[in-house]
Amino acid sequence: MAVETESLVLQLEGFEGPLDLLLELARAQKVDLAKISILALVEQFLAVIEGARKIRLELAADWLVMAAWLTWLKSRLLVPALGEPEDAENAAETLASRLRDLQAVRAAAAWMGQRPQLGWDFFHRGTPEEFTETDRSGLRLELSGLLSAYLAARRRAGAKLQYKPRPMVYFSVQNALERLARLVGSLPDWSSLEQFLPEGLEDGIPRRAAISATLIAGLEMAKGGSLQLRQDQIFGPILLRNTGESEAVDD
Amino acid sequence: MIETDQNQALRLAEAVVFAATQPVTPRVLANLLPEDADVDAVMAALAALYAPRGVNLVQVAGGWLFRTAPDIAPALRKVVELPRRLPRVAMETLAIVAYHQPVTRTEIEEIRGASLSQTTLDLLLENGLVTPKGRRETPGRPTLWGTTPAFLAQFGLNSLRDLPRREELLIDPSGPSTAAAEAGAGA
Amino acid sequence: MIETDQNQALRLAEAVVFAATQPVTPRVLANLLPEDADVDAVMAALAALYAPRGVNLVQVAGGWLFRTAPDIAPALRKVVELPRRLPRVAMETLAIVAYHQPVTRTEIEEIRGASLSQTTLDLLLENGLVTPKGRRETPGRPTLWGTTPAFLAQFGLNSLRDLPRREELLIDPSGPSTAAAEAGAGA
Repeated sequence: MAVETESLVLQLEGFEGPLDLLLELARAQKVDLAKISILALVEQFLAVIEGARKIRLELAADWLVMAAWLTWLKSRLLVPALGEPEDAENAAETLASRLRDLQAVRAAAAWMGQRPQLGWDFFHRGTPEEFTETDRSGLRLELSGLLSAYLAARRRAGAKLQYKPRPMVYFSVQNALERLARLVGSLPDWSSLEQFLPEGLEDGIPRRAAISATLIAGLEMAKGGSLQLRQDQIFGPILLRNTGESEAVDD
Repeated sequence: MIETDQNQALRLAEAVVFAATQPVTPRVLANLLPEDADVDAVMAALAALYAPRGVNLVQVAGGWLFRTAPDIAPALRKVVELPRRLPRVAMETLAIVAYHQPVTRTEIEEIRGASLSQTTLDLLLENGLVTPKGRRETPGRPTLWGTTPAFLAQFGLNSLRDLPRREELLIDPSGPSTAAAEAGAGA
Repeated sequence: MIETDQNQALRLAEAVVFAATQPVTPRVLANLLPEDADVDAVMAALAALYAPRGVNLVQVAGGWLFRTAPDIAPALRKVVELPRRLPRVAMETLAIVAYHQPVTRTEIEEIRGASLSQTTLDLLLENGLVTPKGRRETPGRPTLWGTTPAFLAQFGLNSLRDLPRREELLIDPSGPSTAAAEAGAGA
């Protein structure tokens, strides 16, 4: 008996799960799974599990879950009055259906196993020839790509500008003061303000900035008394001269 | 003259199928052969020509392919490197995918009543026999699995319809012991 | 009977040469074929059998293999066009040339805020997308660059006026990109 249970345990390990064992037990009963006795099958399964548990307690959970469910099914099959009779019938049919599914899979696997197989019963050509050439000389360009590249370039350059502001290149009041002080002494008479502008000025903002800086510098020097300014008419040329020089001339 | 044209069509068809790594579809053949050629007739003639030879023309996975004649296999196995045969678990899993595709891993496990090991899945993927076929739009969005053209080529099937129907499989004229032996042969 | 043996030897040889991944050497053939078979004679007969066919048996690198008949090969040749994409740097440079032409290399570098490699310029020149458009009459007389008719064709444009205007692209009026655009426009 002990030897028999030992072999049962060994047998259990040879199965891929409770369903596998159930199918094997069912096959031992009948070829046609539709005609097997579910009750007999359940009793056989529970007997195997019981035998196995005597030897070893640590049975895998799925075996025990199946055993518990089959115990329930057995009780319903033996004493239908315990519950709705359909319950037991449905459960028995579910089990039979699952066994048929597994049986079909086994048969399909066996059918496939008997088919001539590639690499064993027949071989394909070992050295296929490749006649497809790849021409990578063309370009794939899209307008959207061109535009997004342009935006990316501008955005990157713009981001750099944020960190490195354009240097001030305008002629400052300080520059104008130095230049006026240096130049005004050499001019004998009233001279146009524009004559004191630095050379090579760009038109537009740089030139206008230089004019206003020179004017402010002139006003500052006039306030100090070293320079005189005059404008004969609105929007007319602004004239300036050295105070000391003119006094000397006037005197 | 007609004789020559027919022969040239045969030569073209034979060359393209010989060179190919994949089954050559009727569409590819129709593009290649002269416009007035009857593809089916050409291929039937070619198949007849090669039937007695050591290399045969067969229809597999929806196309035409040359392969060695089955009776020669034992001699070839001595000189050609052999792949490992699929173990029983892999064979059963493959059968479930073939019959129930698209199918989730959980469904495969339910049908077999046992969990699907990574080794088995890896083996089937490595051999290019199964492939993901999208996901099921249920909670968890599980991957769906299906078979590939390589699966058809492996077993010399022209399409999945060439698999025996489930009902045919369940009719088992032999005894249970024979059935068990057959299941074992697949291992 | 001799006829049958000879035919079976041909079938074996044909199958092994077909299935092999390398040219099949006389030694392998000698192992495979019946002991009394004359390998040279079998292969000569097989080569003669295949000579008029779309696939020929040829001797290469000390072994036998099947190869598509030379007159058929051109018919099987198929060219697949796989156009390249321009690298990002080249695309940006091209865009700047398109929008700022005629433009010097230094100006391109200023607008991109990065130096322009000769490789990039060569790539655009090789593909006929940009071309020199004279020189600027400033010290050093730098080359001016502009786009070509091929550039228009490549992007499906009728003329440069079909490009979206810069103001339409640079929509942020206060952002640094506009300042950069003005600086670029002044250059």
